[in-house]
Amino acid sequence: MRYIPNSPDERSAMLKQIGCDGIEDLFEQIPQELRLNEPLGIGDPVSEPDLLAYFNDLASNNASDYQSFLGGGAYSHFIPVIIDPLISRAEFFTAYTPYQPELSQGTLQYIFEFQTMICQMTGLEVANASLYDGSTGVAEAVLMANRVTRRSKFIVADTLHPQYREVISSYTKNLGVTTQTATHNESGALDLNALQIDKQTAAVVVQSPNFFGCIEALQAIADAAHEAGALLVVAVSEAMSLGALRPPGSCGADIVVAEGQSFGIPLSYGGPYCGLFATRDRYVRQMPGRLVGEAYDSQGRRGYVLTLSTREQHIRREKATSNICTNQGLFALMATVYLATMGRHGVQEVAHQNLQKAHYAAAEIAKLDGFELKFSAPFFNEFVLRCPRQATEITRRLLDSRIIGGVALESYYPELKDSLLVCVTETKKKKAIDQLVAALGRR
Amino acid sequence: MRYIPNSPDERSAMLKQIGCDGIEDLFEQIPQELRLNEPLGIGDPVSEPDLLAYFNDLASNNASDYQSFLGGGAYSHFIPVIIDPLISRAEFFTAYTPYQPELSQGTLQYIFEFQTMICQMTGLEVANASLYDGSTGVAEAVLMANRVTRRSKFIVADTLHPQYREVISSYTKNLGVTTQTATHNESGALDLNALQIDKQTAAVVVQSPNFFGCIEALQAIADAAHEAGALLVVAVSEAMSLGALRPPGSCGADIVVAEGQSFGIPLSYGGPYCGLFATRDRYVRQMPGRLVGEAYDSQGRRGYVLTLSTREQHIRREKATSNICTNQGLFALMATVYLATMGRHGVQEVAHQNLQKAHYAAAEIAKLDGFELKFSAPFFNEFVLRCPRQATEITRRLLDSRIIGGVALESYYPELKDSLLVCVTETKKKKAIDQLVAALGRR
Amino acid sequence: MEKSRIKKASTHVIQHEGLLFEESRPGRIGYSLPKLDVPDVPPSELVDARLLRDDDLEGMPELSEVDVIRHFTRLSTWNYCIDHGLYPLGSCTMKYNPRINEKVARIEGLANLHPLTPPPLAQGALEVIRRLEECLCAITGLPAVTTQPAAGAQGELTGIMMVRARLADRGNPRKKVLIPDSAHGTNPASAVICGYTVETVPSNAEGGTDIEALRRMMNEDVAAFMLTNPNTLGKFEQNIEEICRIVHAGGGYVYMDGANMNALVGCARPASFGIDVMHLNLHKTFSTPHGGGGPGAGPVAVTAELEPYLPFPRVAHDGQGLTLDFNRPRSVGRVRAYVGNYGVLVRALSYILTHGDEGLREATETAVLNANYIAHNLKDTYDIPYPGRVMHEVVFSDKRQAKYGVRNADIAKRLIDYGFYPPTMSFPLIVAGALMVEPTETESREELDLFIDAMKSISSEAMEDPELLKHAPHTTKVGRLDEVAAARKPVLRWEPKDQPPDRAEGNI
Amino acid sequence: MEKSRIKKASTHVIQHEGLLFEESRPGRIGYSLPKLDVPDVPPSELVDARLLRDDDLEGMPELSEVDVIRHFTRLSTWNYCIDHGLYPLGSCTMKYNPRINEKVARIEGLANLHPLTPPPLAQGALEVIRRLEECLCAITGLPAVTTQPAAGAQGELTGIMMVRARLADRGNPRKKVLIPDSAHGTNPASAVICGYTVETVPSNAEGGTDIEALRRMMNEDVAAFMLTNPNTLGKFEQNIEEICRIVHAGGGYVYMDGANMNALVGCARPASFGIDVMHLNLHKTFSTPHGGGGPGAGPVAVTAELEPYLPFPRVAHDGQGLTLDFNRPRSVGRVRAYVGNYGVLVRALSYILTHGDEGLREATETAVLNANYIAHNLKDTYDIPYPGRVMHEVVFSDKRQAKYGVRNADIAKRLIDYGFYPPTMSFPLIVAGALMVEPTETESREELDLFIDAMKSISSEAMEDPELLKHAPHTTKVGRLDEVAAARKPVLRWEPKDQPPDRAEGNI
Ligand SMILES: Cc1ncc(COP(=O)(O)O)c(C=O)c1O
Ligand SMILES: Cc1ncc(COP(=O)(O)O)c(C=O)c1O
Repeated sequence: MRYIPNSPDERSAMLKQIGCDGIEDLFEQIPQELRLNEPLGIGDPVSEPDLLAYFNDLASNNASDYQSFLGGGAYSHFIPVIIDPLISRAEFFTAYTPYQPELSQGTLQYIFEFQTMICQMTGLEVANASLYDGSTGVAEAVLMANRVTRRSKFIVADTLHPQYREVISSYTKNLGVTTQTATHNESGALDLNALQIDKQTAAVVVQSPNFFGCIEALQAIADAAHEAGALLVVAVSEAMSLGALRPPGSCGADIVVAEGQSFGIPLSYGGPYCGLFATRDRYVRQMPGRLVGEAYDSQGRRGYVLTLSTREQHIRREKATSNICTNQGLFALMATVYLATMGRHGVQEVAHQNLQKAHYAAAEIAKLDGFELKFSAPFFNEFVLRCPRQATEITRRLLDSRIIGGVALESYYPELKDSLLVCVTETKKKKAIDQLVAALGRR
Repeated sequence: MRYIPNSPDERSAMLKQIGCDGIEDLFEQIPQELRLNEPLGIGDPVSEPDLLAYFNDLASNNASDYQSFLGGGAYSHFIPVIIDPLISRAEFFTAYTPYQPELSQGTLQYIFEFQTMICQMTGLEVANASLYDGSTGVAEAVLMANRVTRRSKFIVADTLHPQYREVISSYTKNLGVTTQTATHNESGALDLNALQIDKQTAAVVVQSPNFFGCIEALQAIADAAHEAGALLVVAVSEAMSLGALRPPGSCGADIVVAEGQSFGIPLSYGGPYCGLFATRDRYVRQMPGRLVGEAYDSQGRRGYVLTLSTREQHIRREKATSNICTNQGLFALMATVYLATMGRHGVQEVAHQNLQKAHYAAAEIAKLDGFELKFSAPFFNEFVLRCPRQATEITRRLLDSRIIGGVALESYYPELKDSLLVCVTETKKKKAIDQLVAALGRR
Repeated sequence: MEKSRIKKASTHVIQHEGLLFEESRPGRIGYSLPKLDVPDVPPSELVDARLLRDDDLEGMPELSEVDVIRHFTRLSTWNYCIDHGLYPLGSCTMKYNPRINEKVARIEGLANLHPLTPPPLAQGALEVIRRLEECLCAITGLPAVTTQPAAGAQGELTGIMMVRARLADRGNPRKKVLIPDSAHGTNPASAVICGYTVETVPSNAEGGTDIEALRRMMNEDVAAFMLTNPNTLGKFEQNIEEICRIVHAGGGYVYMDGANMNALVGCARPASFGIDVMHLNLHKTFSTPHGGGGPGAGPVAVTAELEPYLPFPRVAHDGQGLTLDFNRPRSVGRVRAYVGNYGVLVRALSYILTHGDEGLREATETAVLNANYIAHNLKDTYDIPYPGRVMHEVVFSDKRQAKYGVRNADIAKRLIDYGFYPPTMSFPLIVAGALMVEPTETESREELDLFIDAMKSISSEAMEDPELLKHAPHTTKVGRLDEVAAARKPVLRWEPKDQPPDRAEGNI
Repeated sequence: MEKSRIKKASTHVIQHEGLLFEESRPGRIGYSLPKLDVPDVPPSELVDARLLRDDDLEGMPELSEVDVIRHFTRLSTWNYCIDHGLYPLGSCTMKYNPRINEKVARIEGLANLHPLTPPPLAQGALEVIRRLEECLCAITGLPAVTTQPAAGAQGELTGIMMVRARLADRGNPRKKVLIPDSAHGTNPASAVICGYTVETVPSNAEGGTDIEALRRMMNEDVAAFMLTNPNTLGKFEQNIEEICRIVHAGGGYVYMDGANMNALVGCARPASFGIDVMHLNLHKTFSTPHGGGGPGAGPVAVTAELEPYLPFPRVAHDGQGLTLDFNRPRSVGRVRAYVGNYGVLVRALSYILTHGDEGLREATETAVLNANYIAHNLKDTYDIPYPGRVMHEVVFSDKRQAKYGVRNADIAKRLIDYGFYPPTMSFPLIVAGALMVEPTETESREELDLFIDAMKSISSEAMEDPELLKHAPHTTKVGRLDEVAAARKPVLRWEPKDQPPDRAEGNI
């Protein structure tokens, strides 16, 4: 086994030195009858060339050469080439959580930078070092709002990503927390009028742009929530929208959770991604996840350390603000490098291109007979089409043109059989959009 | 331009600081009429995503999914995955020639290790830090033998790689050096009897395994050369053979030049590769190329430095042993990592697999009607087939089975119209070999 | 500072680098995008201007590509990592991260697949999961596995959720989860999210579970016992079968924290112990890179009884091929969007297939040997509160050195000067001044010997010159940082110096 | 050692590592191969045993994959590199190596193509070369380019070969090549291989060619004048047109060493100067990584007159597509197997297309600005023997510091403590105590300011504490190494300690 340095002879010598006759001696700690005396049944070791061939083979069984208009919580964006070589520095990817600051300043500094940029992007005051992803981040936000307000009723928009809602439900169902669903109106946005916030309400949880791509009027929702002493939790599943839209933190959101995948992270069939989590300073001690802070040594040299760990499970155990330990460190680095590379202007330009391309596509498709935009609320890079036929049939037929047309909403919203969620990012050339339009136009 | 840190404003400020009104001021050094006042005509900058698409497109215009039995000086071998991440450490690939040893110990130490392993593999006493490739290495060996012996007649085997012979001819044609061609006998090896070494002969230059894949009887050739006071220069275009065959240095070779491509270097349409060059200690001061040696600091700490540079052009100018300056540093690192990873046992096992697979293929093909081995001399992983038809026709028809059958020898040896040079390395599964046999068998 | 004893390390010049925001200069550009090829409409014509961002992202960095490359390269040089040497963090299983796994995870067709791709177009991805589940079943001996949880802690949560759902189906979800005092902090934290209160089971003199205490504490309020095996002292739970019997007899379930599976893979199958549910940390046992904090993956394996409760969707076969099955009426639901940390799963599968049966066993055996080698060679120098053979790790205490005023943290910091990353110190809580050392199988004898030598040398220094240790490390870019001050007045983000502090400090 | 003045660097702990051979242990395995799947015949049945290796490769390293990873990772941490900071080596054009170029060069279909692939199956590869040739023609203004030469020096050789072949065709190859005293050592070394003797043309007071001397020396024995422009002092050759006239009038050819093209690309085309042949260093001007010594590529551009002499094969169109043309009767032949350092060509093309017309010009302008910025800010501190504006680089001398016994090498070594790689010192030979500084366009103003600051500070130190400089560097893993001793008794390879020295030292 080429990953085991010591040769069999060296191992024998070591065994001898510690007074063992053979390796079995050491395993006598395990009661005889519990020991495994046969091969696992996984098979023989696979050599490096054969393993590469095996995975290349698997990869060729996945879609390729399709133009994809899938969004719905995971987005195809250009990834600057420099990200991969930088995160592939062994010093980053083979390091542990930065418990010993003197040997981890590289990691600690980038987390501090990450925290800062997440504050800047979300318009909030403090951000943590990452959670698993957007879906679990929202669940954590609910738990946090519960701690902050000591209230246990939550109002959750039906336009929050359906999978996020499922995760909230798993996380909260054993905690005496109740959730009410807030519906959307005809425009595709939250129906403010139907919102029933009361003094028991811990928080209103919305997504913007929501699962239909519609941008919510966050300030109005925030005002309504705050009036009742509730918090506003805003989820952002398309973080790229933060480059164009007024940040939730500036619209009154108290907690912003975002899926950071859009910031330079490959789609990778759903993960690893990166949960972004930000809130107001005054709630920091109720926040889940690691935090890095500035510190100084006795010579006055600046450095960074993990701080406020009394919130965390390794200190507070069952009283911790969350059970999270391992987070998405390396993917927070990806996002950090992405934001640093795109920078102030690049982030805005990408967002702008998304806005333009999605609107171009929407306008062109809306010209087709039988197709129209389902909702009237403003959108960023995703929109729902009302189709002349069942959306699943539309997408099936688009496959023949090697186009994955989007997410048919029926599986999440059974009433929306004719609705197709289409996402157009900066990666789609005009030509590809025009091909989609043409393919939709063919009967 | 994202590679230029200073923004236009910063550049203006700098210009001002140094007393310039504009950048034109600095270019007044160039006479007005020599300045270019129009765009180069290459076109607009290409963005990163478009550039990737452009090159992916080009790549798709190259052969892929062919089973290739091409050899002839460049060989397909398994490349351990760890090589690329290691040579991609910025500290290696973005460093310069290690002129300042205090900041270059990483580079210097691996070159020292490289030199050592090239000695071990070739059976010689001293090796340099690399030359461009095998072909130029042989030309340098001829020039060196000329300096060492002060003789100027060279006997060059007709089975030395034809392209290497062309390079020797370009390098020597203006230096009063004459070359005689030594022919091969029916077995495919050098015809010892026809060899006319005399007191004017500087060196005999042979390749082993030679261009036909045949292993030469080096010791006998060395004896003949040495008897006349001439040197033996041995070229090895398939360095992997050194893992199985008696090293030329142990067979009397005075200079061994090898193409190091087989040691972990991608085929890359012919380069960059890595010229290996080794000789005996007594000739070291006539050797071309950089050398690294051990050195100590005032505290007795061991380090490495570039040494014996008085041989080189930056010190000796026209009296230098070669004009080489930039060499193949990073590719010497690839070879070093390759040899370290494969190690003592792996190198032998790869070589063994080459030997076995090539002989299996040769035996199977020889069973086919109309095909036979052209030569009887022992071979390593390449052999010449005599075909029932013109070899170029054979290879053309093999393409239909998505097989590149080998090198038709006619273009190099017009008399060998029916001869096909077939190479079988460890990368060819039995199945691929059997497919080749089957395809050859189909009429 | 005496350096002559230090054999493995010295110092070298290193670059400084400020924060991204300090390095930023107006007008610098590091990105490259194709030009917009559709009509460029003023955004306010597309979206109500009040919904648009108007801060021009002030404060975000402006850097060239070169600036970015240098920034992160320089930062990286301040880190220690597994590729530099032994990383003996106990319970963390810091082993070599094979490069083939990284290569495989980056294969275009695997890395760029959208999670909502229709299953017929994602057969390769689904096969990765299916095959990995199959391997993890073989390793644990349990019949079903979910790969959805994103890390060990989420695996715990998922597992306890399943226990609760099962108990609820049986009529009563119960109230409590029992956890040993030696457990990792995630265990109690996870149990609480499932609505349980936690009770702590004491350890016995050998470091194992105090069986009598367990027997006393086990009753019909207890949903589960969460047990780490081998435990965080590196000890195999001798009474594991008995423990399972006690818990099962009381109608509860046994959850095994599999963080320490590097001691068992191929040598023992947890299913045979009688446990009901467990998680695996792919980022520990199966070598996926820890990445300075994550990502991980925490697949959960269960008995047939608990199988119906696994999170949805499950990878399944329909007639045509692999598909995602959402029709799981008794499922605890979803714990994470999509199918989990897929890229981590790919790497783990690559690790497992590379090893095969014999390699997995060999790795385990060697990990156990290496831990015992360290224990044996340091037992005369450092106190081992629970002596005897260990499995994959050994826990020392600073008892002998404390006499000279030297604590575990001082020993740890001094190890840095010797060229090593320090051991785990934050737990197990039952050992005062703990130094928890897990070498893993991917360390060579020389590296272990250098560590042993360094630890011995530091022990001598503790007697001869304790001050040297108390101010260690002496060779790093920054020395010991004042963590107390940092927590008292936390600075958690950069802000422009000239910007008035607009946040009331009292709030923090 | 006073450190307070050092703003850019400090020290940090670093790992030691022995030679591969010292780290090797019998029986370790780092490789992985599929099992042999054809019959395994004893080698001696296939090949005469006397031709087979019988030393079992004793002495070659035996290491695990982990050992190899750690070995080279540790070694790497002892290097400075462009990603760490300014690498001001004059004449070397150490600029940022873009990562996109590395990615592109590794695209499967480009990286794994066999050089003897039939042209119809290598259209992409041939197009890379065709397009690059086209770009280099646009940049030089010359009508034809070969990409075969493997580096600058081989480009020189190829160019002079062509001059010789042309002269021979005209009836007389001639005897001499004229080269300025400021030239790089490869120029004379290359001329000699083409069978010429070299004569040195002196420089004038401004650092340019002494035109009168050239006029005197030019005669019918002179085949070529090899000129670097801008020259190695960073000065544009003001009289370049006159020079070309003189040489052409004498029946010779002008070879331009294009190593310094970073001063001209997009701003001036050498063809317009009147030159006949030149090389480009793709690993300088076009940013392909220098790789610790190489590889490079040294394409040669020529006038129409010299075009027929270019090495074969040439990329050409036949009816179908691109092909390789070997039918070049007047060609100088082949200077390297196959088509040259193709992987370097791919990277250079990627660089050129990324920049486009405007980017190439911007790069040149900025490179020239940066050099002048350094010159301007240090001219009061360091002697500039040839003062005034410069192009891409500036050459200082140690004249002022030498008064205190401090030489250029001492200044250079002290720069290391300040976090910089030292400038070029080995040439130009016409400047005693030279410090040749080329910043390139990829340096930021702050990095330049730090360099300027360090140089000034070192100059102060030279006066206050010359000994500090003479023993610099003080912050590196090893200090100044005794190069004289190393050359006197060279140790050029590792040998097992116990092996008797079997090589007579006198031989070396
Ligand atoms: C014993 C033990 N259990 C659980 C965990 C939590 O696992 P994770 O960090 O993957 O969430 C850890 C991690 O350090 C651990 O050591
Ligand atoms: C002015 C000059 N000419 C020629 C060369 C030789 O180029 P190469 O090293 O690519 O052979 C160099 C390289 O340093 C140089 O600086």
